[in-house]
Amino acid sequence: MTARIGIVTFPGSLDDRDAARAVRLAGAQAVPLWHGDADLHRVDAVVLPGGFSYGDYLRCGAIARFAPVMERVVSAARGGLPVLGICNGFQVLCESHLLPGALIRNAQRRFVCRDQWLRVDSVRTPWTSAYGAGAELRIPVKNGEGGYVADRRTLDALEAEGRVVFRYLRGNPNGSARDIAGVCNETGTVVGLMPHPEHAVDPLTGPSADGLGMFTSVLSHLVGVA
Amino acid sequence: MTTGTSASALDTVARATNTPDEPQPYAELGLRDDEYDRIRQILGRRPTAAELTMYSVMWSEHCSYKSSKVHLRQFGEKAPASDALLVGIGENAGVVDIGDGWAVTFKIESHNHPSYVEPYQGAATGVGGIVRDILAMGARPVAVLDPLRFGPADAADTRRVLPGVVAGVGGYGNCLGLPNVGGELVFDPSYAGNPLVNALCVGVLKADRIMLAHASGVGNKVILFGARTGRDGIGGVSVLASATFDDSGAPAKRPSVQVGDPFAEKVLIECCLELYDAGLVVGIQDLGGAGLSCATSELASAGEGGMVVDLDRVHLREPSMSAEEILASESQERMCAVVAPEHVAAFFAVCARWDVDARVIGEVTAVSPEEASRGGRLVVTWHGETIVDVPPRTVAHEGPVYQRPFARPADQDALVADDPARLPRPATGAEFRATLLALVASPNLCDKSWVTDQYDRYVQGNTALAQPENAGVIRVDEVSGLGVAVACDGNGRYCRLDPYAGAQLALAEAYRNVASTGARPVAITNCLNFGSPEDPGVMWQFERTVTGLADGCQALGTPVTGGNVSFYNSTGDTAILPTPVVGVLGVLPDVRRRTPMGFGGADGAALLLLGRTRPEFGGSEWAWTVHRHLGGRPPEVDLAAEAALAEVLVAASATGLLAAAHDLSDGGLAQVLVEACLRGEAGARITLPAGADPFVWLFAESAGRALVAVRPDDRAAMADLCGSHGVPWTDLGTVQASSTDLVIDAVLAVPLAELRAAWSGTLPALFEG
Amino acid sequence: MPRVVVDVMLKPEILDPQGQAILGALPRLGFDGVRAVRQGKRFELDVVDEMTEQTVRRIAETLLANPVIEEFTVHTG
Amino acid sequence: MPRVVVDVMLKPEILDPQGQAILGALPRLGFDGVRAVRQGKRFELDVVDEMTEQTVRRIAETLLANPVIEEFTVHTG
Ligand SMILES: Nc1ncnc2c1ncn2[C@@H]1O[C@H](COP(=O)(O)OP(=O)(O)O)[C@@H](O)[C@H]1O
Ligand SMILES: [Mg+2]
Repeated sequence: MTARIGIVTFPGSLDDRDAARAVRLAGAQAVPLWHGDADLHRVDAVVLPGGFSYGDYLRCGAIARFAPVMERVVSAARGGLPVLGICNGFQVLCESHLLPGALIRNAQRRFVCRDQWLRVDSVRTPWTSAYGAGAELRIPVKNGEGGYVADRRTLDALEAEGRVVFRYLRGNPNGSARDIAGVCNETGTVVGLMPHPEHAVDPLTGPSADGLGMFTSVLSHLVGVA
Repeated sequence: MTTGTSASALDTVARATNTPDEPQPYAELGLRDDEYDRIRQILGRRPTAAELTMYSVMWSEHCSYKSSKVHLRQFGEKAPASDALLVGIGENAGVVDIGDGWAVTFKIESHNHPSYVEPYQGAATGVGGIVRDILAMGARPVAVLDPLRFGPADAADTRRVLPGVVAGVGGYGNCLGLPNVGGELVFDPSYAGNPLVNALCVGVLKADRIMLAHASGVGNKVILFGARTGRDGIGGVSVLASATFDDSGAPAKRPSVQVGDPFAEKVLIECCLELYDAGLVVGIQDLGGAGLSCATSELASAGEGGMVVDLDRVHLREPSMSAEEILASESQERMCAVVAPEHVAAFFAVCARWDVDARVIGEVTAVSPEEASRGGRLVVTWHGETIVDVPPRTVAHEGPVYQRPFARPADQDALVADDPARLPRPATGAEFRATLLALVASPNLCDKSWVTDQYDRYVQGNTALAQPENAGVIRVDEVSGLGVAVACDGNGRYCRLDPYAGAQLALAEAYRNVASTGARPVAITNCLNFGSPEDPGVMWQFERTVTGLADGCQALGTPVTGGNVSFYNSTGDTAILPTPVVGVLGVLPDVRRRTPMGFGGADGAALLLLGRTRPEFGGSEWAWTVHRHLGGRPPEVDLAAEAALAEVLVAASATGLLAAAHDLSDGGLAQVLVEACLRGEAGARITLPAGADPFVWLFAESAGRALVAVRPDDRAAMADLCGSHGVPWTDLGTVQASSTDLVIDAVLAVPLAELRAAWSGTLPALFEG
Repeated sequence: MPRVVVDVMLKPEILDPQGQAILGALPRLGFDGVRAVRQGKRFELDVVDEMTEQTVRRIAETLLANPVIEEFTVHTG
Repeated sequence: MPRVVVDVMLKPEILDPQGQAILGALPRLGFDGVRAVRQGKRFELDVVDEMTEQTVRRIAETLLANPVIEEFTVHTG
């Protein structure tokens, strides 16, 4: 069986084709999902890609959250469907309350695009199982509103429960609380991160191939559960 | 008219015929007496207010090229024969065949004045505009570059303008999903009141699916789609409208600043590409300067010649707009398509899927042979009355043409005579060290990542090289690896000293940048930024520049595919430095073979300097940074040597001889060594040839040179290759990846950390906070 | 048609980089005497007569503000 | 310490993509009855007692608003 991984395109999604390429490189089938679809087309996992859905004019991800396809994604995610939100996708997941916290304007108030070092702090999610604990990755980050915030209780709980999945290393690009680059839900199946693993799948077009592991992780998870 | 008062009755064609002597504010609209007389002659009557609007905006310098046309002809006349050119000058952008059924289109444009008034929106809409040009050719936009020029880096106004411009370029391009892969950042006092914001866009399409701006096929529908039309950028035309609004006492607000909506443009791109794929479009034109006046007159005159347009069908943002305002509006994110009637429903369905507003506003009509000979027939109606009835060709293509007087500026001889040879030079090791650190930290040579880190260079997943590399390299075909390289360059100081040579140096530098990646340069675009064409000295600079560029392109075999002219750039009464910016496109059969600029992966490699070094300092970065001096002659141009160097770089890349390559330009060899060491963090040890003058070798800006790193085993083959192309080369030393210093024997040694601190500290210190 | 205004501000405990930047820039421009700045959003809605304040509040809390980081007030313009 | 509020809105004739995006989303969320939306900025300034309204206006026009495309109002919070 080839795993079917759905990639949602919202109006203004930009990295949907890159995410599909990453999924294919990992050996899975990329299934395009349209924001207006009220159907997930039997996919085994979903990627919410980067971009500027609806221009991100109000708040990043605020309008995309209400797309018809998101209703399905939210209920399937609550039922255990693995979901990965990258950048704008992470923002959509926070706005949808599938993940705690929010992403605000970068501390330096500028968009930042750079090759960023990350540490994998949790390998217990379906999206990170292929990495060694504490693995260091070099992956592009590119965002204007990537500062992760949550109240102290939430942050403490995330740390205590091992739900900080990625942390920025050697410099925090956007002022995120506690250098948090990515988090997951209680069960670990829903992961959101600001950096872009889909842009680090081939050293020809990215700083490394370190991002591919997220897509191979979910593939082996799906094969494992099938 | 919205006032409804009898005093401002609709100025129909019938009314214009009956009131031949009614005074018209043509001068306020920028038309000269003789131009107005010509319009009357063309029409055989006075123009209506709406017609006057169309002629005045289309006959403006910006749209008609009236001062530049006589010179720009050289680009066509001297164009080298090229099988690769599928579409040349005259369309929205040129199209180049890159093989395997793929084609690439690219063009550069300026948005200088709007960016001074409103830096963020001016720059943003500049990007938006050039992207629509590329989209109109049928291509998917795949990359942007942004050559930028500002006043002194430490000037207060630069602190206002630069961050806004950069945020605007990034804000729009990032939201569109276009990787920014290169550009320029130059500071000079002449740009203080007049920054240059140029933007270049590259698009990719299948060679057999080029779209053109023509309204063919009688009965076909004219569809305006995208954003609604508002009172954006209608500047001068407000005199017309205010004359009518005055009666009712309702002053209309007329912003000349346009606000961009990149999200609207992003969906417009996807919508257009889907329309092209489905074969639903006969002809298409973007709306930019002069809005609907431009789109309708150009579409009509390039097609059947006939068109009727009903302005009441235009979807307005502000219902109270007058017909003249609608015709002149420069609202962004709009396109105009010609569609066969049987495809209109499908066209609307695609637009609906992308939530793009679309309206049929007119139809292609037949013209009689007699009408055709007069330039076709474009009829525009408003509230059921005919307000425009003109031959569209006379609007779009038969504007005035000036032979502006030109003369070598009076100060030119003195400037050239003021040779930098008289300037004091570094002599001791300590002085060399200080000079090197001062240069790498100077605003023109320092690290640009404070700017370029605000641009997404990864989106679309096809970026094989991006800034700070020699050129941007974009993969076109994922299977074969076929791709293109693009670089843009200009040097206003060289052009000030000798505009003919300066233009060729700009061309040569971009050409060399492209070749350094391993790509074969095939075609160019250009943006000519100059002062006032009414100044004979500026016109002389312009004429010399165009001639130099046309001759240079002929010599290098790279045709000009299109470009843009921006006049009236000055700070107070002083014109900017004459600034042609040249964009060169090259083809790389397999982007996996691209040559990087950094020494990072080149441990132990031998360093060879290709080309000839001469004591050339006129217009150099050293003379400017250290002595605030501009004078003498720019570096000598030898295009045959440039071509030979490029041959070597391309051949060496194709055969895998090069571990790294970096072309020399501003700042000379010293700068290139610093950049290549810091890129990837590797030291190097350099030994200059015996008897060499270290100052000349390190800081001269002789053209036609590149530094290459070759693995020891490949050194002999590289030397042979150079020999067979007649390219002189010099052994300079080796890359030492584990070393943390740049050492130039008997001259200086500087730790990389110190170089990096100097090089990368400048822009943050100036613009942070 | 009635106009209602929804003001949305970051919660006091959330860092406001834009407000901080303005606060930092003021003395450089010669303006002293400002002790704190916060930047938020203002939405002006033209609504039909029948619209209740309760509906406006629902619009604000579902769309205009993110309750995790922001708080809002509704008033008539 | 007194609080002053500066509201900054795009001039009415300037395109407001943000307001348009919200207006487009509302019906999809089941909210009818909103006819127009404009999005602007709200600045809350804590100032010293001596600060005059005139100074606040100068701050607004130099830093908080871009007079080319925006207009502002000053009031006490
Ligand atoms: N405004 C800009 N936008 C994007 N890239 C830029 C910009 N300014 C400079 N760069 C990039 O920085 C690098 C160094 O610039 P420059 O020294 O002008 O290069 P070169 O001398 O090789 O033409 C190049 O890769 C160039 O494309
Ligand atoms: Mg350059």
